[in-house]
Amino acid sequence: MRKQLYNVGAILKGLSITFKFMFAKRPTIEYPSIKKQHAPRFHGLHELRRYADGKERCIGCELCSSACPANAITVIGAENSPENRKSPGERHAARYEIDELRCIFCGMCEEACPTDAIVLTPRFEMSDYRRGALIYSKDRLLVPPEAGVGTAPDERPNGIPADLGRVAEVKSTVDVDEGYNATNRGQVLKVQRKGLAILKRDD
Amino acid sequence: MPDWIIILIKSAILLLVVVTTFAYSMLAERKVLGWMQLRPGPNRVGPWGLMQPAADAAKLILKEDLTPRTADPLIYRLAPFISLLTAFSVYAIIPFGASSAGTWAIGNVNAGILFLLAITSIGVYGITLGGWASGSKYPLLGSVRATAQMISYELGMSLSFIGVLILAGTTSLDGIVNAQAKWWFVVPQFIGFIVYIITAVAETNRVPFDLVEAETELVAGFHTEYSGLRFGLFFIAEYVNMLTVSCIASLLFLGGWNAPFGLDNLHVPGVIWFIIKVGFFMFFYMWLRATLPRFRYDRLMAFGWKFLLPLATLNLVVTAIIVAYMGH
Amino acid sequence: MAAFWILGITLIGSAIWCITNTKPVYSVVALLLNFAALAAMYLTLNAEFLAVIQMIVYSGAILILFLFVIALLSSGVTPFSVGPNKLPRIGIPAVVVLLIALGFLTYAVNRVTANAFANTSPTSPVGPVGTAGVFGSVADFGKALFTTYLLPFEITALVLMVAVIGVILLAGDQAPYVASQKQAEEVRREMREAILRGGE
Amino acid sequence: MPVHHVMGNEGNYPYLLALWLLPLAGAIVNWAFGPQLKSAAGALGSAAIGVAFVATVLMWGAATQSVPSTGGVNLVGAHQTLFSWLPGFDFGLLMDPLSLLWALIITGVGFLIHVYSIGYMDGDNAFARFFAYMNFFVFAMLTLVLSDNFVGLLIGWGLVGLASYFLIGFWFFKPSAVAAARKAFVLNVVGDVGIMFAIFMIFASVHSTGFGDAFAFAGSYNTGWLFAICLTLFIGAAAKSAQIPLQTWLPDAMEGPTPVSALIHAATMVTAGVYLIARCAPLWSQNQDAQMLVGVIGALTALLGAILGCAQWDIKRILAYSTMSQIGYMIMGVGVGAYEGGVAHFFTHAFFKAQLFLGSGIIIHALNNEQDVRRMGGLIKTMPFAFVAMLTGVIAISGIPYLGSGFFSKDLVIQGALQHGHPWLYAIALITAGITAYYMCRMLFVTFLGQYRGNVDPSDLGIRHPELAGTSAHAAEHDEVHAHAPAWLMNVPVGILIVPTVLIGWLMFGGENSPWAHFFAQQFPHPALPAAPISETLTAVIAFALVIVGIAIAWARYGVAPAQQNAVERLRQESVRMPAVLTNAFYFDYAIDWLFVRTSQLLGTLFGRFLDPQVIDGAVRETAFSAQWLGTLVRSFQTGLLRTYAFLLVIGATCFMVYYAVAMGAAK
Amino acid sequence: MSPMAVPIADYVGLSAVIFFIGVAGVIVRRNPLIMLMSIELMFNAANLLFIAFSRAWLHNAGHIFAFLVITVAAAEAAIGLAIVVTVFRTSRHVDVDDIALMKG
Repeated sequence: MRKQLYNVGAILKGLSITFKFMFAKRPTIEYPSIKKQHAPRFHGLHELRRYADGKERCIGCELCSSACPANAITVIGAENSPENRKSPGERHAARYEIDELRCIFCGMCEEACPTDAIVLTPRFEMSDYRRGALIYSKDRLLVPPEAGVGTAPDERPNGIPADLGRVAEVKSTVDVDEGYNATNRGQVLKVQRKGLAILKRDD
Repeated sequence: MPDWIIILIKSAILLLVVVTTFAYSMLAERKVLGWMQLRPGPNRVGPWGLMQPAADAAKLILKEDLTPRTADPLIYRLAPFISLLTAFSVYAIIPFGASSAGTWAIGNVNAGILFLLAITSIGVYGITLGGWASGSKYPLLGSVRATAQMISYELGMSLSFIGVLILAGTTSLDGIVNAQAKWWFVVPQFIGFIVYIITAVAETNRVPFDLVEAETELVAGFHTEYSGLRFGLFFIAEYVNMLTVSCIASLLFLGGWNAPFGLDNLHVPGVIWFIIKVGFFMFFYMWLRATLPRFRYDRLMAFGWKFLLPLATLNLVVTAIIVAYMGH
Repeated sequence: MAAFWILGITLIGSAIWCITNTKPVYSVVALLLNFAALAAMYLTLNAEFLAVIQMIVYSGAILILFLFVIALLSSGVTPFSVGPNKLPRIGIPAVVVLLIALGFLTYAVNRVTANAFANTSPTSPVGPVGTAGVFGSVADFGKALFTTYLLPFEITALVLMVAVIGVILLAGDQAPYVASQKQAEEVRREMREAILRGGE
Repeated sequence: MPVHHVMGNEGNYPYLLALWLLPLAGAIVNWAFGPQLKSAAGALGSAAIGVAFVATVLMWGAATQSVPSTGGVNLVGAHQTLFSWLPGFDFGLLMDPLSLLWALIITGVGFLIHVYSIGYMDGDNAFARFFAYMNFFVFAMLTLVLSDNFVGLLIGWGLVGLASYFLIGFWFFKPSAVAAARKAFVLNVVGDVGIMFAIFMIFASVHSTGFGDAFAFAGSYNTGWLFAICLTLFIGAAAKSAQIPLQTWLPDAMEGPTPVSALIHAATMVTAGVYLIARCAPLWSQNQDAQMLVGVIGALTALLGAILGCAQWDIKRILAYSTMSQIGYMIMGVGVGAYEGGVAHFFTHAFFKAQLFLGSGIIIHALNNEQDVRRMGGLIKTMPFAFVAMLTGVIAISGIPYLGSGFFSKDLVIQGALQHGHPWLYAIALITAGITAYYMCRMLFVTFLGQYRGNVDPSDLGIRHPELAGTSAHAAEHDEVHAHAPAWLMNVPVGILIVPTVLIGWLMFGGENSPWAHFFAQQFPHPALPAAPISETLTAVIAFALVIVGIAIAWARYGVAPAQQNAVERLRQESVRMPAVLTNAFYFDYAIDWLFVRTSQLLGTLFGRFLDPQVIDGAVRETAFSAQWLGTLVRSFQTGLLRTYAFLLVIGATCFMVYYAVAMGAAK
Repeated sequence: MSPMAVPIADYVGLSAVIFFIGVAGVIVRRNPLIMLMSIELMFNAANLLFIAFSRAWLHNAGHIFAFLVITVAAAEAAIGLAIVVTVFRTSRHVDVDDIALMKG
């Protein structure tokens, strides 16, 4: 008898817990439209930066490639010609490809780069329907000229790239500025992720 | 207009109302479950997800309707309709409110509550036949479980009704509601109410008594093999049954369309009170589903036969004795 | 009138379907239809309580038990019947005999109806006092059942109880308690001695 | 339908329902939750009875009310209709002075005995079960006395038999207890059957089982029919109240725990027969023959019990025979028509016999279940309280004038016998009074005077079955350490009982003008009687003289100093030389054995050895051979196929149908 | 109460037809479950008569007895099915032609 009553009590307790939860604050982030804010040094998709004058930082030294534990980076360097200087130095990267399926996002390339050309951004939305689309080549890694020069991780305000859309305020330690809504840069990336650029390259 | 046209119109309206209610109660369930699990629930289709039911319906209708090779074709196709038919036909006698012109019901049957029992006792055929006709083992197990469970719990349910019948002195549903003008029967029949709530959950195969469609053990129980619209019919039947037992609970124990706590002078239409009460029970079902784990099968049967049935019988005997000595 | 014929044809049709099906489950469905039609016919005969009871008890309990047993036993795997039919040619003679019986019965009934049931339309219903005009209702039925027909009712209750015990014995766990023979013998002997000593 | 006669004023009496159902509730709770309740079971069981007693007292006013009814007859007491089962059987509760008296004893004395049992049964491993049975008994007994109809009475009658069976066989590991329980049950059922036949006959006459209907019809029965009713009723009464020749179960029933003996086999259940006859006084008053029969049997039982009491050594058996004898008095009283006397004797007897039993229980408990008085002696020094208790009881039962309650009631019975014109019964009753005094004092002296003989070898005392004396299985089990409950739990009820034992008889003092007579003024018929040839005072003097003689003989044999000197040798001599006719209780067991059991067996043997194999079987065998032949023929039809049988059945039915259709056609 | 629209003889005829269909089922079929169902058919035919006559004479005795018949039918079905289950347990199939222990 006592046991039965105990059971009733247990059921009532369970009901009260679920009822309380109904009015509790929900931690859900409505992801596609609102994204979670990451740590400033979050290791996401790579990007190749430029100098302020628009030149590429990468000099095609292949240090990143040799530092990569997953052998995900392929760099083929080429000489700069005076009429077409891609980078300030003698050489530039003719091809620069990262296989994001192999990449383990360890940041060794970032460490190894002598010119701070390759950095890991907090972007993480890389899913695609084809394996090939996940081999990012230079045209997708390099910051487009109209989008600025790219930001070094240490200078990145709150570690939020400008193209992530609305950000959920989930970490009270970090203040989020307004103005980080979708920008031109985000739009560009969106278009590229649809594979248009890749198709162009395959042609 | 001849009577039968009026009845036809009434039925059509009612059908529309019930189906809409089904659709939105399904949405509400997903919402409530979400909230209780700290999720927002469906909110993508339309504002606050209000178009979700339409989307679901479209999906179910457009889905391919499969019939397994081992299935018994006739009964396999018949079963969902039996479920649906019995689920809907109960609404013929449920009164939703009353005005000076009479009660709001399609038909006012004198033996209303018995009619109801009769219809619900047929409802199990849909599940049993569907499970049997699927021609595979999980549905069969599910349907055998359904049969045993529903026969067992129907006894407790009927007995919990009888306490109310003794107090009301009538078997017509509006008579019962009118008898509760002063005291809702949940007060004198509290044990009956508890028994009814438990058996009603079991009769509708809802958590924690959803052994019939236990995902973890029986894949999906009796409707494992069903897909598309036929699955949808079972689904509708389940929710409509839920709605039915909620209506009955409101009518029998919570005073139907009577205003609570002497709030008569608010002049709120009775049907509003009724909807609030039914809504409360629907919410209670969802609440239970969010809270309780499933019963073990032998515990389920032991609980039904060794606890609920004696309890309901005791309640009945005590009620009868008290009524016999105190008068109505 | 129309209802009688529609229901009557349904009744006969479903009954024939019930006994001719090879699949027992189809028979159950046919019988379900039969019971439903019968319940409807009870309604036309002002026996609403019986109609409801017919549905609850017959369809809701008895027939579902058949279905349960079919699902339990065959489940589509084991055949109900193995071996040859030992009476393969009984069908036609049985139907012939039954038709003869039916013919004579109809004849007899028609002869009797002519005089015995000629004027059977009493003007007042036989109901308990104070509930006039409620023939066939729950109140009428209940009063009669618990007053005039109390004894048959109680005997039926006894029959049901016996059936319950019988079913448990037949289909239930079969491990009756057997006390130790030796111990029983010992106690019996001691009691016999105690009786002989007269308790002194 | 005849007019429905009711006794008592109809109404709702919550106390009446409460006092009836409380013991049942106690029994159910004790039975269902015994293991959980542990030692609280005793308190709970006692409380249920205690509250029922309070309810009984609260019913006093309603039970004694008297309202003139339309028929010119006063309606006495309270009546509550419970339900109607079948036509002619309406169940209800009736509480008039007679029921009230019994209910007071059942709940009042019952309560004291329950309290006493808490102490007595302490440490028993079926403590809660005991109280469940006791409460159940009280409920059954209340059903018996509160029922307003014969069927309810019979239900109660059967249930008290069942409760008695449970309680006698309470220590079911003792084969003797089980045998005694069985014997009691079987003999009681004989009585039940008697009452059942009486109910059939009453129902056949009045088409009702209600007391009111049956008694209102009392003057209209056929004389022979009425005698048969009274006779069958008396069979029931005799079985329950241990009257000749159905008395043999009562001494054996002492196998049960002592509180059981006190409550069931002394104070209440065995007096059910007295209740029955008193209740049916309207029937008996109409039939002289029945009165004579009952009176004679009562007197004979009184005498027989008293004589057998002189020959017993087991303290509880002595009390059992004295119970038998005293109930004989009561039965004689109500039989001859002195209802108030018989009932009065029930009333006083309930107190003093409970007193005696409980007193003996204290001794038995203290001596570790020793019941043989030969192994007692000298207990006055060690147990003075028990002595006082037993002494007051003995004084009461012996009928010492004005000192104990028994004197008044016994006097009423004896004088009643004479008044109603039965001088022989009067004489037997007087002699019995003397013998009673003798054997009660004998028990008292042997138990309490002289030296303690518990350490003497059983054979030196002439105990024939030493293994049966004081060494029951129960005793053996609790031989070593027996944690005794506080003595006051047993002493207080006994102490309380001393008061009514000594004083309650004064109620009857004053003859026709006593409160007692007034209490029953409405209940019993008071026919005008001729003055008795011997006055009441003279009867008292004669009785007292006989009592003094009895006590003197007892004193001379067991009390005086020389007797105490060589008590062991004297007791041995007496035990060994006891006439066989007495040790075997007048061979009643053997007589029943010979008359019924053996004859049945003999008849069975006759049938079995001769009639059956030779005559019947001979005929059957020949039939069988022909049947076998026929069977071989018919067997060929038995295919074992169910459907064939069904088909044959249908063909048969069709033939009938054809026949009737054709016959009907022809009749047209 | 209005008199019956359908003459009582029609009910008798209908009841007889259903009854004989039930009888035929018992005789012809050898599946015990269907035999039991046929017995239910016969019970129902009897019930129909009870109720038709009850209505014709406006006396509720027919109702009572139909009710009792239903109750007894429930007991009968339970026992019958228990026997079927027991037979199935021992022989793994149920065929009335094999249950012929009473064969002469």
